[in-house]
Amino acid sequence: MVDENVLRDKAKEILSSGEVRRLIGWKRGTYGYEAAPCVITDASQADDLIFDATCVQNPASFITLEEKLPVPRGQQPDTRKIAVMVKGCDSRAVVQHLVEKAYIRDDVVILGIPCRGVIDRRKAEKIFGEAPQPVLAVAEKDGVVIRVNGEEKKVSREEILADKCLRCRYPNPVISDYPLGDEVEKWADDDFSDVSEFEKESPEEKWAFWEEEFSKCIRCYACRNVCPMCYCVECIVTKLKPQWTRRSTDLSENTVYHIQRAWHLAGRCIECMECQRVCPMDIPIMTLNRKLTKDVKELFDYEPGVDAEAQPLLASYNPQDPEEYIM
Amino acid sequence: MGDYKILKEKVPDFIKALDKFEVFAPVKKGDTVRFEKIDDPSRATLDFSNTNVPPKELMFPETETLFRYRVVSTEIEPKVPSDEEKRVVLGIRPCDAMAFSIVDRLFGWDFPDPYYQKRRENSILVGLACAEPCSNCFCTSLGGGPANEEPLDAILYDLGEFYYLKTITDKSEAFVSSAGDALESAGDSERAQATELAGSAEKKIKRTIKTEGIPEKLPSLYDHEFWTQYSNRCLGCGICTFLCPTCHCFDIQDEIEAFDGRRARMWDTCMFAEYTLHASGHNPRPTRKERTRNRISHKYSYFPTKFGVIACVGCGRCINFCPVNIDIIDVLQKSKEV
Amino acid sequence: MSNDFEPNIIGFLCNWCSYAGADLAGTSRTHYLPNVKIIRVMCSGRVNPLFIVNALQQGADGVLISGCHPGDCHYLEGNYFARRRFVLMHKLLEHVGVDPRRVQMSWVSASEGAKFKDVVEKIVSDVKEAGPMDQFRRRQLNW
Amino acid sequence: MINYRPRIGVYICHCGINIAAVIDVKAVVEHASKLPGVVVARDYSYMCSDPGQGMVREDIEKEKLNRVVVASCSPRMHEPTFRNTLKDAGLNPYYLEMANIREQCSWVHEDPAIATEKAKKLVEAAVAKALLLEALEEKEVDVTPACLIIGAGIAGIQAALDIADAGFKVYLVEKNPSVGGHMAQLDKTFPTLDCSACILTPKMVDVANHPNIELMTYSQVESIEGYVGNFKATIRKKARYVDFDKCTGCGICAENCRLAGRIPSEFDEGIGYRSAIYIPFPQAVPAKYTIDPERCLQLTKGKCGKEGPACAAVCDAKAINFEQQDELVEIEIGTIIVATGYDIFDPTRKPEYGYAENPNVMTGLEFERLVSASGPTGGKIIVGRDRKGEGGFEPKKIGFIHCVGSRDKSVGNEYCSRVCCMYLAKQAHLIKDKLPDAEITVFYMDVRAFGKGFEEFYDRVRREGIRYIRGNPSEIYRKGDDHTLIIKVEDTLTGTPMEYEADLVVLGVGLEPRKDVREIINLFKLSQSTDGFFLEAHPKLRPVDTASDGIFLAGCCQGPKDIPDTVAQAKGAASSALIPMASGKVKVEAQISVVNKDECRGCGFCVEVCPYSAIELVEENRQGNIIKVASVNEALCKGCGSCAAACLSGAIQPKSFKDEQILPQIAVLGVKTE
Amino acid sequence: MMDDSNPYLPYIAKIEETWYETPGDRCIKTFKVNFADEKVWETWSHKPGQCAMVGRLGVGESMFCISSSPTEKDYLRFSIMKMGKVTNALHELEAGDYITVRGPLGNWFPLEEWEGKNIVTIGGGIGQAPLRPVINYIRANKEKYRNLTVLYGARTRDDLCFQPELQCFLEEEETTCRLSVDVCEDKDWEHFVGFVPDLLMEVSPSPENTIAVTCGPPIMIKFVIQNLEKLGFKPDQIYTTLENRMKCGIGKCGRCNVGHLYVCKDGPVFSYETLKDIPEAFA
Ligand SMILES: Cc1cc2nc3c(=O)[nH]c(=O)nc-3n(C[C@H](O)[C@H](O)[C@H](O)COP(=O)(O)OP(=O)(O)OC[C@H]3O[C@@H](n4cnc5c(N)ncnc54)[C@H](O)[C@@H]3O)c2cc1C
Ligand SMILES: Cc1cc2nc3c(=O)[nH]c(=O)nc-3n(C[C@H](O)[C@H](O)[C@H](O)COP(=O)(O)OP(=O)(O)OC[C@H]3O[C@@H](n4cnc5c(N)ncnc54)[C@H](O)[C@@H]3O)c2cc1C
Ligand code: SF4
Ligand code: SF4
Ligand code: SF4
Ligand code: SF4
Ligand code: SF4
Ligand code: SF4
Repeated sequence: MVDENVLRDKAKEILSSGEVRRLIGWKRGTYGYEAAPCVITDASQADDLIFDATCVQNPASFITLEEKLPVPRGQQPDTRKIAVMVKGCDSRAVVQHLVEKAYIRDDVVILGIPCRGVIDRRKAEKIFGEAPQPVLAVAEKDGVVIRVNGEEKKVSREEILADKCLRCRYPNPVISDYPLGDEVEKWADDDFSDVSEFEKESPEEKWAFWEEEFSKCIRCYACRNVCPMCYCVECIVTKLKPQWTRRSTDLSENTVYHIQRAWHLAGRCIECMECQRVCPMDIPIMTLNRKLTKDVKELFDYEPGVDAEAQPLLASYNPQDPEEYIM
Repeated sequence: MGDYKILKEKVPDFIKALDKFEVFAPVKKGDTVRFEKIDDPSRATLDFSNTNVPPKELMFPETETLFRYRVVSTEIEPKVPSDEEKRVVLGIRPCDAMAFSIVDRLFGWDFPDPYYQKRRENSILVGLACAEPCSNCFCTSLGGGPANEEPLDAILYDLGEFYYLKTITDKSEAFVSSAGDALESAGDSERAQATELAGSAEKKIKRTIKTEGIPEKLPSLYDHEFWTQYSNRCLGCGICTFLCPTCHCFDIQDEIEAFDGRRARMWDTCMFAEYTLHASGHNPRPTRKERTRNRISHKYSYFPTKFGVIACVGCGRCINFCPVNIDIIDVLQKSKEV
Repeated sequence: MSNDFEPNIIGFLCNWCSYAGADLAGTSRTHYLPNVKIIRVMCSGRVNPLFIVNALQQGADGVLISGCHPGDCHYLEGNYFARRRFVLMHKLLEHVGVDPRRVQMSWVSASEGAKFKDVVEKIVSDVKEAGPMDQFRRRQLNW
Repeated sequence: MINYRPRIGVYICHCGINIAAVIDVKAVVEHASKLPGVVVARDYSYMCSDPGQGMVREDIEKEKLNRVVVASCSPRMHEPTFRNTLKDAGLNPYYLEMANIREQCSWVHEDPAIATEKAKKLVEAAVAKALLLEALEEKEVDVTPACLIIGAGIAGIQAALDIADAGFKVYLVEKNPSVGGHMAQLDKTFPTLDCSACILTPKMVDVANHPNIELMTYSQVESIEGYVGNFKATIRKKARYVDFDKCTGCGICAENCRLAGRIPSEFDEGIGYRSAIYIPFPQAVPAKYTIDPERCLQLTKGKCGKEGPACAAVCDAKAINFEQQDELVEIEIGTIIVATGYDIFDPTRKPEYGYAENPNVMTGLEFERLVSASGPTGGKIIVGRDRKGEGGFEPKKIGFIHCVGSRDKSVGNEYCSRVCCMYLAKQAHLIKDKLPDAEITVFYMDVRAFGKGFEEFYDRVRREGIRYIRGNPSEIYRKGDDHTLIIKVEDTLTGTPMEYEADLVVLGVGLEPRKDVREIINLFKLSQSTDGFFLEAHPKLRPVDTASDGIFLAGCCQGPKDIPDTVAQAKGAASSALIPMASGKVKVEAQISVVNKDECRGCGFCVEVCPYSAIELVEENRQGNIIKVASVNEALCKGCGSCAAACLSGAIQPKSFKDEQILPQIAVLGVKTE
Repeated sequence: MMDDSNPYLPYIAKIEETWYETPGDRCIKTFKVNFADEKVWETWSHKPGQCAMVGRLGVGESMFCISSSPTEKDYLRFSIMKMGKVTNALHELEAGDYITVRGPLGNWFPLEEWEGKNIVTIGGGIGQAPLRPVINYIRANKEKYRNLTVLYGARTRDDLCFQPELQCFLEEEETTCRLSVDVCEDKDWEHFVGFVPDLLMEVSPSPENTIAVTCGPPIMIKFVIQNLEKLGFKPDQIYTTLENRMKCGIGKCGRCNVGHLYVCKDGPVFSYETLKDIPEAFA
């Protein structure tokens, strides 16, 4: 865990050095159980930075969200680095970005934060109700201390941590320039039992489940926009030439959208769960992503976002790859 | 107008009795609530905070066919809703209802929009007064309130064992008369309880914004850096607008299947980059900064300038659902300070 | 499933092996079922797995992808990529509840006209059993 | 996106009755004529014929067609034909799309109604794609005026001579120390009975002396890269441990070799012996000695006798050099001919014939050496001699067995080897010539005497008193202690089981792909047909081409054949290889991938998948920001499209097979015909 | 106006004639069309500057200005540059094909108000299309107006639209016409070489009782307005038309707004007086 003052000091140091053009981190939100991601450009703003168990968002998403505006003639583009604060899960996004050459290692300054888990807003609301004031929460080894609506309480991890944290395999950043705080012990593992359970259902049951879920989707594309791995210049989902998916919302287009996106995340999804978190319609997007994560692991012994030197999964092969179902 | 009550267990009977109408009511799927056409009365719920998707979709659906055609012919077949499709919408929150009176101005302006208007005319809106406003509700700042009646035809109050139903317009009498046994009459005591409920609910609303001066101030912030504080973290997802009961932007696209085609309109949002992208590649709103500015300014400056009313009802959805805590009250407050 | 259901299946065949294999079945006058309609691609590696999804959406009841045997790809390794992609997409579709028999892949070489027939018979009978694909077909709903 | 006004012509071919007998052509025409963009739809008995093509040309002119759809046979057959038709009419040849309604419709479906419906759909899909076809430019690259020929059997020799005579450089690479291949081993050749050596050796000498031929014997191709017109090859010249230039070929070394006469000679199929330093046979070309590094004592043990290597001691030319190293030579060539020949079937795989146990059961090729005047016995028919050439006997009863390892599913060879019937007839005749009293019986399944003069020859042989019995021997075993063999067979004409005695059995072994065929496949990226021989681009119309441009096949590596056919094919391959070299230019693949730089995110997935390393990431100025995007090398890309399936945003697309061209096909085929 | 009850329903119009104004990738093609149902003319009336949504069933529609003047009867003209999906699809069409027309939409140049004044039109490229009806209207009603000055420029000589008409203007006594091209290798080009704003300065029309109307690429409009102000034109003497992406054309879909104005409904014709306080107008 990290002392916020250490974090702020580091941020100030980096920002005032002039080597970075922006720093991405978290600041206190205006209400509720989630912090707000923030982008700061000046050391004077560094005191807003925080890190605690409300910092659920993945700041790596904002690296690729930055628009590259046309550079006026005669001027040079600002090629200074981007600094980004990352938890363990977030750091995998950076690694995967590097695998995919979204930027080069020298373009980023990584402030790695060991993490004991972040809370799930939906779970917390079920326990404590809505929180009109910003909540403070600190994850500890044996639970989460949370200050909500004027009271301080301690809840077990299982009750309140985000699902991703309850199966976190990388609580410490897998890549970092400035590790902030002491490494934490890994406390969980992922057996994909949720996926295995779902796999057991019959095709009819599976479809019945997805039919209901997909039909809810309003195609706001928040899941795509927030995803650190969805940063294509032109996304096939909204592309018109050719038009793979129509904009109209119905079960067919929605289903295809979800399959398309899940497919595009195969071997790339780093399980930050942002997509599912942001969905206003509570669609369990991770049930698709995790299926692929599991299969990719089992079939190809591959895990994205852990090795910056790795080859992209679907741009490589092994002559011994499984041949299931092939006649 | 009339005062009635419906025992909670009779709600399904009540819905069943409305068989001359298409009934729309909130339906729960997991933790999400959304209006749906009710065929099985037991699916309707009146126990919810607010629907995820506002009931604007009932007048202005996510995707709607404007007309159909055969690609090879020159005939077109409009798909305007018919006069016969009478509907009752049960359980609209007062804020969402108020949004209709705002959006009405747009759809009624100059070229009336027959699709929207036909559905509005065909619908009887039965509101549901709020007892427990959500923590980000700020309807009172925009002239609304937990039991605001404009433009409802009737309103329900949850009074424990039963709902108190107050009819407001002549239109509502038509449907009340068809409801039969499910309705009992009510009187002053229920009315008083309802008023109390509304009063106490109003007190629970914590968030406010003073809107005076904002419409005038915003245009002066056109180039102001303050927008980037927000736009930098905006995902450009459009949740805030899709789920906004007053946002009404749409796209029109042709879709063809073999030789059959339709021209349809579907929700669109000014938060999408493609929204203003010209065929030439030029985009007058190239970054999220311009888009964030447009959303807020449209609601709080452009719309009031043009139509005399702020295009926001304070339902709190954009605050609740924005994944990155872009909080419109916060934005407006800051806009006053800078 | 009623027997009179005639599945509509789209086949993506690589030009060098499988398309040639299908041609050989023709030259050898090997009769087989007409349900599979072929789209020629140069290599099975060209088949974007999203073509499968698109085909199912557009109305196909099944999709066949066929390429050269591993090691025999005219373009050396296209079929290895195709295999990886296929296996994963197959799993994904299965997870969404699409009957896995609808989507199949085969290795058919230019000399395996007879095998092509077998592959066709197999997928047709499988898809027949799976029934019409109407889960996310692009329907004319509300049109 | 369509950005022109489509004017499509659709042409439905009857293919005589091949299509028209099953498919209602008129109905398909009717259907096609109503499709969007179609301005004419016609049918004709043979679209590929000149009047058929003329019809298309005329319509292109008169109807101002800008896209053409031909529904006929497989595009693998006639796409080039119709492309040329378009080109002749001044239309870009890539504005053609074909619907395969023969191989994949009329020939495989019986029900006319169903076949007609399917044909309609296929045509519809072709039209949907045609709407989106783009004009492609056929680019040309310069051709290096040199050819690499691998294998110097008669095929390689003949091809080399033809090309060299045409004035182009040839690199002729032979694995063995001498050129000549199998033909050099043969005695006389059927059906004319000319002496093999007499007709071959002059050619062998010619290749060695031809100014345009660089002969590289005892050499192997290590690697190959590039594309038609511009290949680069690395050749390993194996160390002979004999200085090529100094060796005079006198042969004293071999005589003095400590292993002289102890090593079975490959050339003599093991019935003759050689030294560790050797030339394969007296007429070998080049007549230069080679030390067998696997047998030479000096090379394997580090020492040879007490006095050191005898060969070196006796060589006056001081040509022997045990320090010699393999040499790697890089060459640049424009075309390649693969002429690596065949291996014979190994009869130990049919143990019932007792080949391994009985020295008097021999293969046809061994017999060729036996009967050859230059062979180990000097042409005397003596069986069972020892290494020193002593002992042995003259056979009296001789059996010849057809189809050993051919037409035999049990050993995995379904094909006919084409030469065995005739070489056995030839060999039977040769025995009759030398041992007129011998009793000769030939056991056959069928006699295939299809070549020019074959049947006549077969007749002649039978008239010579050679007995032909129809039957496939089930077993051959030794009768007693002497060399008498029993051939168990059922005469299938009479149905009687019989036993024949013989003191020599010659197995008519078939021809098989070489054991090392995989190496060549990997090197040149060739394909194999089911029989294991190299696959030609088309069995009828492109029998010497491979799937790879600029690489051709000659001789038995493509399939069993006799010498005339081998030579014919070699000449065919030579002329095919000459085409690009003579024209100096070659067209490169036009259907290559293109990158839409505005959509590329520079992830490099495509770079990783491209099997030809045709893509690289290059810097691009996007409105003042420097980014990296993919860029395709047009000469290297083969248009496989693997990159397109790897690219998430569809930024890279193979021309003529773009997503936007395939999706409409899917859309059409997805709609059911009810 | 079209079907009063449903502003989304287009008329079907038949293409009578087409021709290219300019060549190249972004060529401009003019479509002369007539309503399939002749009765439409009974209710149809448009004013110079107004627009219509022109489309193709199965593809979509886009907003184009009606480039024929109301004084040209029994047909409508649209000059369309090939840009994206819809314009590409329209360019495929030829005489005999059908298109959809929905309009007239938007406002128009207040030509009545301008009676008795000098008129200067300043066009660039395809921006001449909305000016064409203004010019032709004035030419057809010469008596009501004073001097007409037509300034028009394009990138190259080939990119000038309506060339035969330009020839007329050049020859006509009562019209002053000056042309310009940005680049010119052509020796017999006797007109101005340079940008339109510079041409304007060269001609330097007097602001006295004059209205200036300009249309062209945004950057050109920006400099033309700057120069007009330098010449002494007041904001209310300067008119322009804006273009933005639009879908509905009737002030509903929301995408064409500049500030509180809907270009499709409140425009496309604006006086600079209105626009000068709306920064987004020139974004
Ligand atoms: C017993 C027998 C009798 C026959 N009798 C007759 C007959 O009477 N009449 C007739 O017409 N035909 C006869 N044939 C057929 C005849 O042998 C063939 O048609 C002919 O030899 C084919 O020549 P080729 O050049 O294709 O192959 P080969 O003769 O096999 O030559 C191939 C050459 O390539 C070389 N090579 C192989 N791999 C490589 C490599 N990787 N790198 C470099 N070099 C390589 C080999 O060393 C060899 O020199 C007979 C065949 C057999 C088995
Ligand atoms: C019944 C039958 C079925 C067959 N089936 C098959 C099959 O299924 N597969 C297969 O591979 N092969 C088959 N064949 C063999 C095939 O027909 C031949 O291999 C092929 O046609 C040979 O082509 P060609 O050009 O050598 O001769 P041809 O096709 O005979 O062409 C020679 C041309 O030269 C012209 N000509 C002749 N003399 C002169 C002259 N003096 N001046 C000018 N022009 C002249 C002729 O008019 C003719 O047009 C079959 C043959 C027959 C008879
Ligand atoms: S965030 Fe949810 S509603 Fe929005 S597109 Fe994604 S899945 Fe659909
Ligand atoms: S869905 Fe696919 S194409 Fe779209 S942004 Fe994500 S990875 Fe890129
Ligand atoms: S798909 Fe979801 S979990 Fe995976 S990387 Fe994207 S946002 Fe994170
Ligand atoms: S919901 Fe939030 S992140 Fe999404 S577009 Fe609106 S303001 Fe931006
Ligand atoms: S099409 Fe094939 S050869 Fe060409 S660039 Fe793509 S992967 Fe490489
Ligand atoms: S895979 Fe696609 S996006 Fe990635 S570098 Fe290649 S072309 Fe560009």
